[in-house]
Amino acid sequence: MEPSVEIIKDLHRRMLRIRLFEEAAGKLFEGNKMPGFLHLYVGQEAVAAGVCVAMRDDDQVSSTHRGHGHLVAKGGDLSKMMAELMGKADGYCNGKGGSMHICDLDLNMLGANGIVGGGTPIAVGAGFANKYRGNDTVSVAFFGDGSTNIGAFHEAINMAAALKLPVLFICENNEYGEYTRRDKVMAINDVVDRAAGYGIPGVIVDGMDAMAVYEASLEGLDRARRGEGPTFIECKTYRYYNHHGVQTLGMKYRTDEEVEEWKKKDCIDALEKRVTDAGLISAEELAAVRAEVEAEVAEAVEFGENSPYPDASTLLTDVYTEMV
Amino acid sequence: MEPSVEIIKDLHRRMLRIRLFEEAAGKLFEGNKMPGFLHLYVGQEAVAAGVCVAMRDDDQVSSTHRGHGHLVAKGGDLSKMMAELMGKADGYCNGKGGSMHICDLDLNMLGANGIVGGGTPIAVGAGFANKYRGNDTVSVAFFGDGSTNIGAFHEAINMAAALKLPVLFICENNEYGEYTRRDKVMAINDVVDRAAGYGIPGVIVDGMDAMAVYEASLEGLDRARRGEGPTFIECKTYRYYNHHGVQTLGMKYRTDEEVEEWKKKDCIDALEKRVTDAGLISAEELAAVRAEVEAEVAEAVEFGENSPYPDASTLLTDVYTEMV
Amino acid sequence: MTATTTPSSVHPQPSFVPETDRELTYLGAFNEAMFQLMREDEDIFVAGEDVGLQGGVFGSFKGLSDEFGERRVVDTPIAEQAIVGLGIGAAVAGLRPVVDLMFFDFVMVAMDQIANQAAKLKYMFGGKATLPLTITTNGGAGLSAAAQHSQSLEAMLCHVPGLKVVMPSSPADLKGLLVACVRENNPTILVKNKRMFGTTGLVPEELYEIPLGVGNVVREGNDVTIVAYGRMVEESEKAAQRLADEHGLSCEIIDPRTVQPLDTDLIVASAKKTNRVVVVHEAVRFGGLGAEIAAQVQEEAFDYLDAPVARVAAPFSPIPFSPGLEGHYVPNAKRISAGILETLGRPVPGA
Amino acid sequence: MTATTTPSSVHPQPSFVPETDRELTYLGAFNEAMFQLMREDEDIFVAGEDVGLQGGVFGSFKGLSDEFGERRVVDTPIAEQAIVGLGIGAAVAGLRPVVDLMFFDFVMVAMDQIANQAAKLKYMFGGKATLPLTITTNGGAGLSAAAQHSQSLEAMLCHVPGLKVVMPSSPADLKGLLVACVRENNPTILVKNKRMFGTTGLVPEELYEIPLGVGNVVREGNDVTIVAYGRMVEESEKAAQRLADEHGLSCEIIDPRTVQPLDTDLIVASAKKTNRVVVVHEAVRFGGLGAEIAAQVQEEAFDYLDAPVARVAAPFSPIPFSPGLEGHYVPNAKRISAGILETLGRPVPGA
Ligand SMILES: Cc1ncc(C[n+]2csc(CCOP(=O)(O)OP(=O)(O)O)c2C)c(N)n1
Ligand SMILES: Cc1ncc(C[n+]2csc(CCOP(=O)(O)OP(=O)(O)O)c2C)c(N)n1
Ligand SMILES: [Mg+2]
Ligand SMILES: [Mg+2]
Repeated sequence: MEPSVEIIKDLHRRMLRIRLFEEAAGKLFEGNKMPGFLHLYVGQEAVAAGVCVAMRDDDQVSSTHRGHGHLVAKGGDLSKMMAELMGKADGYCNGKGGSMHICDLDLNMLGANGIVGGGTPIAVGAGFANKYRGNDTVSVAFFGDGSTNIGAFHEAINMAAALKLPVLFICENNEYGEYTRRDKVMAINDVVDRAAGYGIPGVIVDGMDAMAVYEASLEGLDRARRGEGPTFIECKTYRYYNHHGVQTLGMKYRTDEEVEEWKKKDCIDALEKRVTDAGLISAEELAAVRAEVEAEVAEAVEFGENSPYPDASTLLTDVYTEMV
Repeated sequence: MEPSVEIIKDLHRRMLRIRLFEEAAGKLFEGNKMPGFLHLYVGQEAVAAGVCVAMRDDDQVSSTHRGHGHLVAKGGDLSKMMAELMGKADGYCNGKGGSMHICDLDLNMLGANGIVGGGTPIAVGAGFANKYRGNDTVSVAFFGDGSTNIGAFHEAINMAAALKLPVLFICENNEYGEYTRRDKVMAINDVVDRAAGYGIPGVIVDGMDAMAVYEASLEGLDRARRGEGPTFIECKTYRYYNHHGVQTLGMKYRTDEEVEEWKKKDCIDALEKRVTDAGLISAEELAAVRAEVEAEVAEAVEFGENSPYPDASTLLTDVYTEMV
Repeated sequence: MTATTTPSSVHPQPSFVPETDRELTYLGAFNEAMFQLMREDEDIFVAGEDVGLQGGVFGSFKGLSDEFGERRVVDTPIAEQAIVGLGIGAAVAGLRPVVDLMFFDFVMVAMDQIANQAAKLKYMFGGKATLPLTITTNGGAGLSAAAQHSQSLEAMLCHVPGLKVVMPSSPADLKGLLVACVRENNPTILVKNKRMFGTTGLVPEELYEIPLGVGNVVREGNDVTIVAYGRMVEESEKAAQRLADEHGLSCEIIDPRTVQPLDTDLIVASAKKTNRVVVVHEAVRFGGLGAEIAAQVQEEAFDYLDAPVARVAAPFSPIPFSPGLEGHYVPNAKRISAGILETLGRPVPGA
Repeated sequence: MTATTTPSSVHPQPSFVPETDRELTYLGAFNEAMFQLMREDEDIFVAGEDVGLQGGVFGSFKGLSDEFGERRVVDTPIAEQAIVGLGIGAAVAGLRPVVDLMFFDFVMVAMDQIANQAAKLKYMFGGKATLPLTITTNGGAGLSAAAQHSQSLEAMLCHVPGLKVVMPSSPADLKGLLVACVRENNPTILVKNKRMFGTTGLVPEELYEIPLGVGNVVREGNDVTIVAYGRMVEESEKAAQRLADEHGLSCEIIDPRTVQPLDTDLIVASAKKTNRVVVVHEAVRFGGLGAEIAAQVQEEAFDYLDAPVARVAAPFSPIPFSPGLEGHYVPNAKRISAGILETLGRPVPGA
């Protein structure tokens, strides 16, 4: 289904929110205001946005170590996110989780995950719950190309296929797992080649094209809602920054030219150009959205900076749910 | 390559050794002379025999919980095997391992394994060592249909494919994992459908036909020896006995008719009929082989029964290799 | 302080277990509790290998799929990581999963999902997730199941904040503790002992709950405290009886029932009374739960102890297959008696 | 017995480390040992995620692939089970693998291959297999790496017969212990501490070996024994110095270096001398190695102890992300000092 102008605007705003949020986070990280690891999603925004716009609010998401994009796209509160990334008390996890464990269960975003492959079984469990309840909610597992080599991923996707669960598998193939090229660690041309081994349909989409991702996702979600089981979508995409932190160029494992090539296909630029060229949305309107998001991000940074560190008294809370 | 008469005789003898060894073991088990779990291989003999006849002595094998067949086919000493299954001091593992851990490293049989999927990474490691040394030795991983659903299997086969290791993957598809039918736990028609997801060739063979298994294995082994990487061979086969123990009929998870149907295709009967029909080997010669193997098995039972239980003083030996 | 010969009070009524005269096996108690729990709460389902059609390889789940169907009793692929993950995701989404790992040894296969995911999610999320997840499994040695099908790995799990770990020692405890686990809003692991499946005992028919973290005084006594759980309670009772009969000794047996959280108060109170403690478990001694109990007892009752806290446990090796060796591996009444006599400074017969 | 004020002997030469005046970092010591070992023995190879081209995410393996090529320094898929399995199979086949798990927390992912396979193969096979396998990894908290990238899980591994577990506390120890691990014919796990990568110390250039299972007296003293390993040795030294300066106390610090096998003799001898023991580790207190050490010390030195064996360790929660919380989580010199003062029955400032 061709996305409507409303949908396109939604895609655009979600991508921008991810991009600007993360660039602000990157600056804080560079300025040593953000502790721990930072795995930036920038470059891949079309995937999270495309999938999440296609989703319903009640559909669940499980994520990865590179999870900011998924939470933002699912409607995450940038202030609570920024505070969490800074380890502050007003963050989503009250400072206990940080970037790798960011989540918003109210938005059905079941959490980033520090263990490669660790989140996929959880998405499958949520999908199981949906089927069990007989509703038509779908859960979505986001995962990287590299994670398809790990056992937990394999077990989970096979389980979903065998039990015909309403789960959509979104592979973000950015061609690297950390500093290792994909062709070194799997002997297939496309990650989607794995789908047939699970007996589920597999599709490749241009992961830099939010509309394409949206359309493919909608189909996968509908299929799951109809009770026909999981679909595997491989989104060909690229991360601009290093695996971790904010360096982009001058790395041993990839060439600067490669980075520049991908940037020419930038998902936000491409979408903006396409809609302005087609006269669907004016450049002014796009600029206004950008200004709005910039303001939202600035507010988030301020919120994070002003939030205190969690009180030491909270160290041992939240280990268990107290019985009532 | 059509197997020669010599090869056919070899296949026949190895299958018979497995069959008669295991039937004797089953009797001891029924008579409470064999402790622990007993996973009988009977029915699947054509696979172990076909693969192992195609192998060279220096090629390694990793096995599963259903491992007697693989060790017998690799040339295992029936007496040491029987003693081990009985927990006796003269067994292969001095009574420490039993059925699920039986091995003969001198025969390059790297052990049965009580953990589903646990042995496959070990075969891949052996394959790595072969490539590292630059020899043309190949390692063979035997595994069940059910084990292809577990993470360790997936990681190992993908590793072998990615590193192009000389490993032959032999799937013994007997259509069940314990008491659960395969179609409940995987949404594919043939297990071999998984091979493409690893980027390696996959072949289906009739696992009741030792010659077919032999031929396919020879090809897979040669391919690995030439440095072209792993091959996946799915052998369609069937176990006659229950998952564990010696019951064959009257089970909830499979019909008696199904068992009878498969028995009509019995690998030993079929081979014997084929070679006598073709006039390649005489019925007398086959009977003589059977008598020889019967005597060997009887000797093994006697050996096992006469062997003492291991001395308590050995309880804490073999935990570590002492440095010299 | 010296040993007295006050007779031990044998078999007091286990705490939190209603009175009854109905007998049931250990496995039967588990099975009955599952039926009753599932009738009571639509959100409870079972998933695992062979739990459906087969009712579990040991029969724990027998009949459940007939009554509750494939929707609520789910046969899964052989995939322990995904089985636990299925439970986690379903629990976070509001169901109350019971997921089964066939053997305790297989927690190793699923350790990441258990210890890095289930145990930590709530904390990492700042408290936002609730995980009413129960993992059931079968542990213990003595069946010639060899090194990969006989282990007692509770010490590993007890070391992971966020989990609760339960090791029932009798049919009645098994029922009441399973009920508590399934109703609990935290991830729990309940470990049956494989050698106790046929053990019978008095088990109330009604649904009752034994709160997690509350130990039980299995036998009262004054000379020494035996801390034991799982099948080792039975062996300890035999040892205590023998020592009463042959040496006039009065042993108190404390069964913590839940090993995480551990009822330290009960153990320490007993230690302060008897002044001597012997911890018994099937697991390997080095790094086993006995070490934690010994450490806590000497921390909290240092001035009361007349002897070091002793440990009777498995030696430092994998579990051997042969009955000829395994019999020497698994602690039993004889070794427990010896440990007690030694702790009391008495001569150990045959030592 | 009361505390004396005999001054402690600070920094004796670590046992088995040749004299030198060359400085090197902790990471540099590891890296140098890898080069030297691989030059010496063709059968040694390295496999793991990003160990090749990148030289390891922390730089542990930097330069190795340039010198030894892709054949001997192997980038693997993200597949910890297969990485360990690759090591097992290659070791059984006669090579001497070094396989790397990026973070200690990831042993959970590979626990079956480590604890059910590598640790048990030899025993299950009746002694026939030899497994010269080294697993290297990086543990420890304090970098805001949160709950899944900061753990110290040695207690789990120490409980598994068949493994040897090593936690070096200095650059010199790291080098000598890595050499011992790689040359060892049993599966070993060597855990670097992530916060010590830049720590410098005197490290001999030559190849030398520190035997596994032999502890080191880091500091001699008479009033109390501190048992610490890994990064906690450094914190304990700070605490000991502060207590010497401010309270005139003389602390002995014992670093077992290898936590499995544990040098109980050295610890017990020190306990018998000082009569008081405080065990320090980064891992969670409940079920941590401190429990085993406490249990052993009270078993072997019961009559010598003037106070319970104390434990300074992490509290019972997953590891928090925020520096605001993590600072309270990880044991440090201040908490160690407090633990020691308490054990000595002295008032704890600010408590
Ligand atoms: C079990 C496990 N192994 C290794 C790591 C370290 N690690 C974190 S991200 C990553 C690469 C993941 O690659 P991919 O799945 O392609 O995701 P991407 O980073 O490209 O988004 C690795 C190896 C981990 N976190 N968990
Ligand atoms: C990790 C693990 N999970 C479960 C089991 C229990 N188990 C033993 S054999 C088996 C079935 C294996 O099926 P398959 O791989 O098809 O082999 P088959 O028994 O049919 O030869 C199962 C589930 C196990 N041993 N290890
Ligand atoms: Mg990637
Ligand atoms: Mg099968």
